[in-house]
Formats: sequence, structure tokens, C-alpha cells
Amino acid sequence: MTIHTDVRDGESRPLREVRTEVPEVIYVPRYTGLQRVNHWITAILFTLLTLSGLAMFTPFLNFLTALFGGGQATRAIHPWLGVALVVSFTFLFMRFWRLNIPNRDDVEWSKKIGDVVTNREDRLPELGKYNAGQKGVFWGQTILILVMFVTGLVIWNEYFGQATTIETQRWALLAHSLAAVIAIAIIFVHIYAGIWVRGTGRAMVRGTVTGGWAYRHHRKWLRQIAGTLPTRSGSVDKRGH
Amino acid sequence: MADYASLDIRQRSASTDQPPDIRAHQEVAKLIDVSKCIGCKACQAACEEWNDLRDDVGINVGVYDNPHDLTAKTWTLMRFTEYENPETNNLEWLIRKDGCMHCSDPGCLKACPSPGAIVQYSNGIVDFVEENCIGCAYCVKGCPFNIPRISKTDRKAYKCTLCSDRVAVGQAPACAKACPTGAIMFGTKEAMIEQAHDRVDDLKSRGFKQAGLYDPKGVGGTHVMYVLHHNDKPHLYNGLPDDPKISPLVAFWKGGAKVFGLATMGFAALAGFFHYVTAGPNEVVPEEEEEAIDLKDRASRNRDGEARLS
Amino acid sequence: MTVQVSRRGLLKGIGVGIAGGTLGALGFGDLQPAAAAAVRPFKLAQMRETRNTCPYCSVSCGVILYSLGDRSKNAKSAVMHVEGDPDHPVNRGTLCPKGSSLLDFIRSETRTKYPMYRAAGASEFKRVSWDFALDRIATLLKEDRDRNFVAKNGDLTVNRWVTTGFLGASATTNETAWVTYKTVRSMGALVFDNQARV
Amino acid sequence: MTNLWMDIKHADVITVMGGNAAEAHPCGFKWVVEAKAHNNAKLIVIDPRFTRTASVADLYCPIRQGTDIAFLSGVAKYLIDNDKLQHRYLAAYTNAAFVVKEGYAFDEGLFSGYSEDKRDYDKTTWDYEIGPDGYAVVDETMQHPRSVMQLLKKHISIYTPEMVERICGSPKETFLKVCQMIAETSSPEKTMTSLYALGWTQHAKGSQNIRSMCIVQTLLGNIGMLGGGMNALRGHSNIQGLTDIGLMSNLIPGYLNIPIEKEPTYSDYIAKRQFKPLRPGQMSYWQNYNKFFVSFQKAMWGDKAQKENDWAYDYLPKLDVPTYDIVRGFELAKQGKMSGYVIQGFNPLLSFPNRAKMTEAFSKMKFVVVMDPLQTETARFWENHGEYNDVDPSKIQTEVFELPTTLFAEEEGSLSNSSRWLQWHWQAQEAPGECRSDIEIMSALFLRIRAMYKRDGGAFPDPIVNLKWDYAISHSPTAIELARELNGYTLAPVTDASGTTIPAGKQVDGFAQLKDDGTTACGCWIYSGCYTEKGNMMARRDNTDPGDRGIAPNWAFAWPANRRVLYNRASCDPEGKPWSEKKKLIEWNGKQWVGFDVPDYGATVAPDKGMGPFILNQEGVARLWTRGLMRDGPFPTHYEPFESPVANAAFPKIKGSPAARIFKGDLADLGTSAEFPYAATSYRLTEHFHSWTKHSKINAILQPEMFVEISEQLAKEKGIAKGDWVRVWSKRGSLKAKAVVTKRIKPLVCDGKTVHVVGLPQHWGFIGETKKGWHPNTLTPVVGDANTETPEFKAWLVNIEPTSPPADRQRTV
Repeated sequence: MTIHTDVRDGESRPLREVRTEVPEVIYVPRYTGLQRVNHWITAILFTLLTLSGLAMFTPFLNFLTALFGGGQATRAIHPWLGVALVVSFTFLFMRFWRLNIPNRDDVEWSKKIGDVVTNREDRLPELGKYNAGQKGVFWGQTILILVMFVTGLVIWNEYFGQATTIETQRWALLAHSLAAVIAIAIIFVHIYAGIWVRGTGRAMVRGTVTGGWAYRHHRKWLRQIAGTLPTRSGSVDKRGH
Repeated sequence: MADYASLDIRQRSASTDQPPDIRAHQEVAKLIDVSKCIGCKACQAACEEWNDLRDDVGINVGVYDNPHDLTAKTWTLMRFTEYENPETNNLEWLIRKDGCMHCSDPGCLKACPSPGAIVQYSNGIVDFVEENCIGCAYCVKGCPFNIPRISKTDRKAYKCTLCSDRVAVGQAPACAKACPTGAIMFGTKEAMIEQAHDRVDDLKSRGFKQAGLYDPKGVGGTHVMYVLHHNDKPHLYNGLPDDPKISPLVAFWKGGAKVFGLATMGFAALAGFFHYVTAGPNEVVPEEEEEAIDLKDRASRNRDGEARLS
Repeated sequence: MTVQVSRRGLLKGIGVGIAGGTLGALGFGDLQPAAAAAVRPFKLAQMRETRNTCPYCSVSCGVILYSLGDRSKNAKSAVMHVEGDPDHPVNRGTLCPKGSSLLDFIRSETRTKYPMYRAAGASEFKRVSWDFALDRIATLLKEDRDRNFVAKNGDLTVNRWVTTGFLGASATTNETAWVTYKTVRSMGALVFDNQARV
Repeated sequence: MTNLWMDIKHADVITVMGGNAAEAHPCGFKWVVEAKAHNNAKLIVIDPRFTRTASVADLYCPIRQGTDIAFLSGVAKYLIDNDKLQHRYLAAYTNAAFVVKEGYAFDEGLFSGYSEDKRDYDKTTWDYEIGPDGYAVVDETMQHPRSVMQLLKKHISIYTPEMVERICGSPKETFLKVCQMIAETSSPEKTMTSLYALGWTQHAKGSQNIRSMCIVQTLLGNIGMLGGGMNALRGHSNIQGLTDIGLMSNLIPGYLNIPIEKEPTYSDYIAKRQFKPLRPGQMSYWQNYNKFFVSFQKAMWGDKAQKENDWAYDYLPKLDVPTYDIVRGFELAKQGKMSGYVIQGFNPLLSFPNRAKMTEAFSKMKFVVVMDPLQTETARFWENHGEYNDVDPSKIQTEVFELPTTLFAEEEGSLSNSSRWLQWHWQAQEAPGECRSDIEIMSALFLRIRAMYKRDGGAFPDPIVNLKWDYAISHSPTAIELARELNGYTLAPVTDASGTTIPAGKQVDGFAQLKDDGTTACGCWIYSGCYTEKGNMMARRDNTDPGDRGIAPNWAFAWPANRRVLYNRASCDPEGKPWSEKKKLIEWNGKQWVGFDVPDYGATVAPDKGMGPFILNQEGVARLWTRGLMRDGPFPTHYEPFESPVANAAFPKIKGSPAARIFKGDLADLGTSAEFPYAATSYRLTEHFHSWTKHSKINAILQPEMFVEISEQLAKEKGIAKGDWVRVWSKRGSLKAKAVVTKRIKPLVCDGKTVHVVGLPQHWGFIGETKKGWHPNTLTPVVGDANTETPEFKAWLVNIEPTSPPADRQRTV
């Protein structure tokens, strides 16, 4: 009798018993545990920063200060969250910047943005691990976070209140809030993309995507890594050879 | 009766409600007649005494100004300038009492993100409510006169209250009451403007052709006004702004930027929603799963093949 | 007295002020607390007023000392605030930076509170009782007077004592000055002067 | 002040010279600002520094400190040369027309009768020519070569604008502008007020500084007028009272004198003082001297002062020197001739010249007693405070007592301000700790001493054991008991001028009721009327001001006789009509003098009786020429300060003031302009009151640290930047301070030589809330005014250089 292996999560380990139901999909690893943790820390910090920042941005959202234990606490916590985010994001950046260098496909893809939004995937070029949209999010946030970090320090009265002129601080305040607004908007798109493109969330939750997902959205990438995927003999039988 | 001691609120920081606005109110004002001021600092002393403030005992840095700047514990300060008037070759010792101007259009209040941390009463006084202050120092950036200061100890913003506690019971501010020469007068804004005009006439008769009243329109007028011998050059008086107004940056940040921001974020959210409603989700079809499997199997076969060949 | 009256009026003033504020806030829930919180309560409302004279320069401005406690048996009075006396014809309520800070003179950290004695050669003061101090001083004075009193210069009666000096304080009252004059002169002291010299 | 604070609002010209009213008396200065705002007055400030007063002046004129006499004599010359005089006033109310004795002379800066070795004058030639009628000879035309007017012209002839510029360094044009503005007020309609303080008194010729302005004011007819007068702004809250009550070596309350050795009997004494009138019909108020004296003796010794024992005349000590003032006191102490000092609320270690000498003097005494509500440097002269008070306690054998006293808020009583108002104040709080009032302390000491003399006897116990001491609680006389003594009371039924009889044991209404027969007692005759049968006049608080004269006649009590403007008779012309309706004070209504103020004149004496308005003077008129009343001359003369950057341009031979007293050791301690090229002066700042408010936190915040002020030019020469530490030293000592480099001090050119002024404010010491520092008196010379012995704090010499911070400040800025 043959020893079956289960490759659902891309790794093979012996099963105690032979399985009668054979899975119809294969799973492709996309993110390691560490990468996921890093991403989610960044995501949580970003969310907290958004909430605390917006609370101080407009009276309509001032009620959000309640989440942080009141206005003073919000004012005190926000900059520290920012510092934490910068640290966390720096790791993220070091992990992914190479994969986000734009290439010819991205131009092609961007030209066909119409097909992208209308889900006409078949008309798009085959892509590597990331599409131009994702790269946009990556570089966009990189720049905006940098801006918010610098301007944030300038308006951090507790430690840098005397460091710059009030005029500089006025510029910083404006830049900080505008950058934030754009960053938040981008994150909305980022989140929506995760909802819109089914099967994406799994990548950041479980670390894998289905082969189909990879085939549909990042075929080039799939081809690159297909060879590295572990063997799965069961499939042959399934085809009745 | 017009009530200048009223605590009715005309404006309140970071609030959306409409304040009461039906009663007739007298605006009050403090008139600082620089031409009568001898820089004795009685106002500073009276301010610290009345408001129970005691700043640090500093050092001398080669000037009469002590403390050297406004602080959370020094709400008013005499600033001394030695000016040699090129027209008369006379030395003029220009001494200005610095402190909150209680603008009709207060930049601090506009900038403040904390509901009710800064209020403006119907009598014109702009007051900080430390209980509501979150210490963000936005008021510092909002103020065209560089007045508010953040306390190092409790991280709250402080400045002259125009002795709202005294005015509320019909008394003049401590500095105005103390001023030995009457360089600081207090009363209804009308009365103070009238008084200022008498003083300006007197100064003109004494050869100060440019004497005038400093009540800058850029901030909608102020409730602390100056009589200046050189109203054409306010900056002579230790950098009193010639034409103060709320910085366009602050104005945009608190105006346009807010709208733009909310719009942008709202748009992003809605765009997604409507896209979902129209285009719907982007789903993987079973064929693609199989394509993937084939693709993988092919890849693995090649791999095994290569293995055999070798 | 007029000031008293005006203060009474002022108490009413507080009523009016706050009433006005409350009315103003009616129906505007979040405004009213702000109004209340913004304005510190007027601290002089029930303080005792005592008329006094600024002790510094010879303009002798009228001051009103506001003190805690209404002089009832169990309340220990303490000056909490000093302000110009609006009735005074010269200062009309105004005060200079010294007068405005009188509170800090009254409450000075470096006030003397107990009789102190420094023995010859000692490097510090030590606290002593009034009786010790007064007995010792009286003895020193009498000893010196008895030793150095000059009754006659030749056949002229001169009755003078010029080996101990006395200095009067020009911030003390006329009454203090008079009692000082009496006691010092009765001893025949001539080395006697006061700040008017400078 | 001849006038009063509010009165200043009526002035047309205000001259602040020898003072800095805005800074030292801000609340009084308000009336100057009032005059400017509502009387279109012009303010002139003449000062070596552009002060806070100058900051609101219409005209500022720089002057080198110590040259005021030259400046003012120049003004007087201008007035005479340009006939800007109040002629009728001059003729009727001054001694301009009086003729001076043969033999009077003035030559090379010295008056007739000078003795080099005595440094003093024989003043016999300084008097009027007395006619056969026993009265002074007068030449109405003022043309007599020996008439005061002619002598004055001659005396001031040298002070031309050019000479004034040479001596004072005041630009000629500015000086002339000042003259023109002042001359305006020769019109009877206009008045000038002169506001001065220690900027004039603290010179070796302080009294003569004031005299020269008196001459100017008299020529202009500004004395006795609303908005005029000579107004000494004075120092402490009760400096006036302490002087009135005579807490001085040579005084008896009310400006009576302690007898001198050469007056062994009462008759010798009184003969020299009951001045007879020098002109027919004059009052010469001092004719009543004996009434005041006898009443004083009765207040002191009651029944023990009787006609038989010359009213206990022997109980009074007799002077062998003009005065045992503080300066002499500490000179004696330095010589080891003093056993101790009893000091009430006074900080002489800082307040007197030459700190080193003071420390030495204190260290030589057996005991020092300090009564004060604050810890003073004086009480701690023996305590080591690093370089701020570098002494070795173990080497100082002085017993020191620091007795805690109450302060103004903790006691009741009266203070006399510079307007001569006696104002009552009340207690607001109990004293902290074991503080006692000065009254209790002095009483306790006295009672102990009296007990010892009663028990063991001793040197001449009589004046002590017999001192009148009948207070309800003998160890704690009340302020009211003492005030009643000061006012005076009857010991037997007394009939006054109006014929009414006051029963025994009643308070007198005023000094007019005092007697020389022992039926009245009065502690201080000029205070008579302060506490009458009507009650405490000093506690009156009615501030109504009829006619808006700025008089408020029913507020407190003003001496003498509740009179607010002295010499107010002079506000009317000889016929008794006010010179100016606008400035009306009193007038003659045909039967008596009526008006807003108490007439300084016989209330019912008609104007045609020929009585002059200056009733305290024998002449009945104002003195342009002071006879022998001043030790250093009948006319003011320019003398340089004892330490001066330049020689006397007017009288090159003369150094300092010829008649000013200076002790040997102190003479040796004078520096030369070669060694110490810069003209130093010390003064107050508005943020502080002497060495007192450095104990008050707020004042310490407002002006935390000792500094010196120098011109930008001197700073450049010396390489000093603002805020730098500098060392300033004189022949007598050295101190460190921060440098304030300012445009408000400009180098002056005197007699072709550039003179740099160095200003040293005097508010810091080694105890209190402020940063530790030095007092300028570490450096000042010990030389007193010829008439008052007030030290020359305003003009002396120093050198200056950049330096390192004091040890305790090395780390900080």
C-alpha cells in the first residue's frame, strides 16, 4: 500500500491512515509566519494611529479619543504609536522592497487597469508576485510614513516643541494631516482589494493561497515556484490513469 | 442691559453646536498705552500674585526683560526695546506689555482639537479651559502673536485669561488695576477706543505724527489694544506683528484640509463599495485550480525527469 | 466705608455673573460646563478686608489686605492677597511691582520667627528664648552705659552716652519711633540715627 | 514735599532731576502722567542715565553726576539774563532786596571765613546788614551792590551755557531747551514742580543741590503754588516720620535741637533759638520754640520736669560734635570706641559706604542687636557666604542677637508719607512664630534696664527711672496711647488764643494750644492735631476733594495743622488775590483767609500787615541767600565729587566740597581718576526696594540678579558683551556682576575729556530669594554731605573689566 502525504499547507508529512477523499486544490505558500506577524503588527498600529489621529483631526471624530482613555492620553499615545509603526514598517520594507521594484509587466498591467477593475483577468499579462497596484500601495505607504514620521517629530511638542520655528511646525502639521489622509485612503483600497479579490486574505492569515489564486493573479510567480512545490501522487490516480 | 461680565460663550473650540446668541452683549477691552508705560512691571507682579503663579527665579542675561519670555507661569511680560529714532535722533525706550491679545478671531481657538479647551465669551475674552486641554500645542501654532505656552509639569496650555474671574464679577483685570500710570486701562471696547483716540491726539500734538491705535483687523480686532507712538511700525515694539492674521497654513489645515481629508477617505471607502456592487468579487474558478495543479505536476515531472537523466 | 460697600455690591456681581452664564448655556448642553469650568471662582468673595499702608516707599499707597478667617475665635487669620485701596487719594487702587508683591514679603521664606543668638566666635545662630535675649541685651546695655557714661566735661554737665549706637527703622510706625525715642534718649544716648541719613 | 502727590497734576512743567520718580515712586508718578494727559504738562528729565522716567519725558538732558549745581545755577543765570522772573513775587516774598553785611566775600570757590585745617567756615560775615531799627536793611530797588539779588547775579555769572556744557557734559542746545521750557513758568499763571530724591541728597553737597533748585523756583515764584514747590519724594514709608520725631543724634521731635555742650543751661539754649523777627510785622514762628520744648520735656518726664529744674534740661545729653550720625558711629566702631549697636529694621552692612570698613567696624563691637522681620545681611555680617561675604566667624568675637519683629500687616499705627500725611493702618493677621512688635521689644528692654537701675543704681539713673511710663500695660503700650502722647494733652486747665479754656487731661487741638509753663505736654509739636478729643485724625478716610485741587483735606492728617500745601499764602499776590484763579488755593475775603487749604499764615492777619508768607523764617520771606544756616556757604557753588573723573573747571584749586566732613582713614581710601577712570553711580530699580524685596519671590523673579549698566562705547573698549560677567572695583573693594550694555547710557564729554558712566543698581546681597550678589556700597567712598552727612553714593570712581563667574555660578550661565 502507498503512504499518502498531505500537502495542503505545502509541507508533506506521513498520514496515519489512507484518505479516501482526495483534495481538488493545491496550496501555494505566499508568506512566512514572521512576515505575517510583521504585517499585522504594522496593520494594527496603523489602525490605532488612524483612530487616534482622526480624533485630533476633526471634532466630528473627537469621540474616538474615548478609545484611548481621553484626549490627553490620545495626544500622548499617538506619537509613540507612530514611532512603533516606523520600526515595524522598516522590517516590512526590508523584506519586500526588492519584490516591489516595478517592471515592464507593471506598465502593461497599469495600461489595462480597466480590465483589472472589471475582473477581466484573462486580458492581463502574467504577473510576478505583485501587481502594480500592490507595488503602488507599498511605495505609497513607504513615502507617506516617512513624511508623517518626520513631520510628526516636528509637531511632537513634548520633545521637539522648541526645536523648530512655529512656522515650520505649521507646515509640518498641514503636511502630516494631508499625508495621513492619503495614507488612510490607500489603506482603504488595500483592504478592499483583499475583500474584492477572493482568497487573498488567506495569504496573510494562513500564509498560503490556492494554486488557482496564484494561477489567476500571479501566474508568473506560480511558474517560478511551481517546481519547488512538493510532489503529490494521488492526483494521478484521480485522473484514472 | 448690556452685560460685559456675561459668561455666555460665543465660540468654543472643536465644537459643532451653535452657542447662545440672542442677548445683547458689551465687549470689553484692555487698552495698553505704550506712551504712558514706564515698564515698572507692576502688571507682571499683579498677574503672578492674582493668578497664584510663581515662575522660576532666573538670571540676568544683559537686558531688563525678566523672565526672558512668556512661560506657562508668566502670562504677561514687559519687553524693552532701545530705539534711536532716525528722524529726531532721540533715543526712545519702547516698552511693550506682551500677552494674549484676545482676538475676535482667535487662531488658538481655531487650531484647538479639543472640545471646549478654548472658549470665547460674548464679552470678547478668549479663555483656556485647562481641564479640557489635551496639551497638543496646536494653539501655539494657531496663535499669530506667539502667546500660548505649554507647561512642562502638566503639559497643558496657559496664557492670560484677561482675569475672566475678576471681569465676571465686574472687576478690572489685576494688571489694569495695578498699573501705576494708567498705561493699562480697562472698560468696554467702545470706551477704550474713545480713550485711545484722545491719547493719539495728545501724542500727535507732541510730535508723534504716526501715533495710532493698534487693533489689527487681520484677526477681526482684538480685546487687548495698544496705543503706539509709531503705529506705522508696530514691529519696532519688540516684533509686534505689523499685520497679524491667522496663518494661511493653519486656516487651510483647519478648513480645506479637513473637508479634503474626509472627502478623500469617504471617496475611497465608497468607491470600493460601489465597485463591489457593480463589478463584484474577483473569484478563482475551479478550472484555474486544476490549471495550477497541472502546472505544478508538469513542473514536478520535469523535475523528476531531470533527476533521472542525471 | 466705601470699599466695603463696593465689595458687597461685588458679591451680588458674582450672582449676576454666574446667573448670566447659566442662562446663556441653557439648551446648549456642552457649553454650560465649559463656561463654569473656564472661569475660576472669584477668590476674594468672603475674605476679610483690612486697610493698611504699603511699607515700602514714602508715597505710602493705601492697600487692602485680604485675609482668611473672619476673626472669629477659631479662625486663624492669614493674609492671602494684597490689592490697592481704590479709595486712597494718591494711589487710587494702583500698586507698583513692590506693592503688588507684598504677599511674598509677608510670607517670605527668610522671615525671622524666633529670637536667635550668636555667641562670640560661633559660626551659627542658635534659637534662644525671649527672656534670655532681652535679659542679656539689657545687661550689656547697662554695663556699657555705666562704664562709659560721661556726666561732666570739665565743669559742663553733658550727661551723654556715646559708646552704644541706636538705629531707628524708617518703616516702623510713628508710635514705634516715639517709644524708641523715649527709651533711647532717656539713657542719654547720642549715637542715634535712622535711615533718613541715607 | 512742600506740596503733595496729587497736586503734581496741576503742574505745567515737571522737572525730574536728582531723582527717578517713575522708577522709585511709580504710584506717585501717576500724577505726572496725569499732568501730561490732562494739563498738557511737559516733562523734563535731567539724569546721567536715560531712566524709566526719561522714557515718558518730553525732553531728556544728560548730565554728569555731581554737577547739578552748575547746571541749575546756569538755569538761574538764564532766567535773570532773559528777565524770566516773577517780579512781584521776587520783590515781596524773597530776600532778593535784603542787603548783606560788609565783609562777605566769595573768591576762588571759597566764601569768607574759611579755615583750611578745620575744613569749616566762620560764618559771621554771612548775614544781613542790620539797621538802627534792629531790622535787616532792605533796598527795594535791588540795585545795592550788596543786595542779595546783585550778589546772586555775580555769584552765578560764571555758569554760562558753555561752562555748563564743560562741567556737566550736557549739550548746550539741550541745556538751552531746558532753560526755555522752565522759563515759561515765570508767568504767575504757570507753575513748575521739582521732583527730586536721593539723586540730589547723596552728594557731599547734597543740600546745596536742593538749594540751587530752590533759587530757581523762587525766582519763578513757584513755591507755595498749586502744581509748584520743591518736592522731595523721600525714601521709606516712614522716613518722614522718623525725621519728624527726630530719631537723629541732634534732634528733638519736631525739628527742635539737642543742646550742645556750650549750652550748659536752659537759658543759654533757648536764647539762641527764639528767633526774633528780622522785619517789622513778621511772625517768625520759632518764637514759640520754648512752648514746644517745654511740652516735649513734660511728655518725656512729666512731673519730674519742672520750672525749678529748668524742665529737666540736664536729663538731655549734650553734644560735643555737630552730630553722632551713623557714619561717625561706625568710624568710632572701627577705632574700637563703640561697644555695640542696637539696630531696628535697618541693614547698614549693605546701606552704608565701604563694606570692608563696615565689616571691620561690626567685628570690633562687643554686641550687635538686630530687630527685623527679615533675615538681614547685617545680622549675619559674621557668617561666611563664600566670596559674597568672605569672613572667618571664629575671628569675630561679637555677640549677635536677631530679634524677630512683626511687619506692617501685623501691627497698627501711623506712617508719615512724603506729603506729610500721617496715615493710620490696622492689623490684618497674627505674627508667625514668636515675632514681637518693636514697641514691645523696646518696652521690654527699657523696663528691664529701669528695674536694674532702680535696684542697683548706676550712672545717672534719673532720666531713666523718671521717664514718664504710665501705659495701661507697661510692657506693651498701644499705638493709640503713644499717638495721644505725640499729639499732646493738657496737664492743667489751659486757655487758648480764642479765649476758650480746655480742662486738664484733654487732648489739645493743635500746637497753638501748647504752653511754656508746664501746663501742656506734647511729644512732637508738629504732629499736634493728629489725635485730638475728636478722635484719631490719622484714621480719617474721607477722600472728597473740593474744587478738585488734589488736596482731600479730610483724608488722614497732614502736619503742620492739617496743612496740605506749605507756604500757600504765596499762592496769592500781596493783596491776597490768587496769582491765578485756575490755581487758587486760598484767598483773603476781607476778614480772613479762606479756601481749599489751611492757610499757612495768621488766619485773620490782613495782607497789608506786611507779614511775609514764609512764617517759619525770621525774615518772613524765602531765602535766595541762606545767611549762616548752611555749613558750606550762603549760595550754592559747583564743587566736584570727592572722587571725580575731571578737575573742577570753575575753581581748579578746589577738590571736593571744602566744608564737607571726611575722616582721615576715609580720605586715604579715595581713588584717583588715573587709577579709576570711570564715573560710577548707584541707584534703585523699580522692581526692587533696596535690599528688602530680594526676600520677596515675585520681585526676585522680576529682577533676579546683580548687574551693572555701561554704554555700548565702553563695552566695546573693554570687550564686554551684554550678559557677560564683569568685575567692577574701586579703591575700597571689588564686586562681580552681569553686564547690561545699553544705549541709555552715553559717554559724556566734560571739559574736552570723555567720561564714561558706570551704573550700579543696589538690590542684591547674600540672603533672600534673588541670586546672591554684591551691593554697590562694597565700593562707595565714606564722605558725607557738609550739612547732613549723607554719604556720597551718587558720584565716585571705579574701574571695570570682563571676568569669570563667581565660584558658585561656574556651572550655571
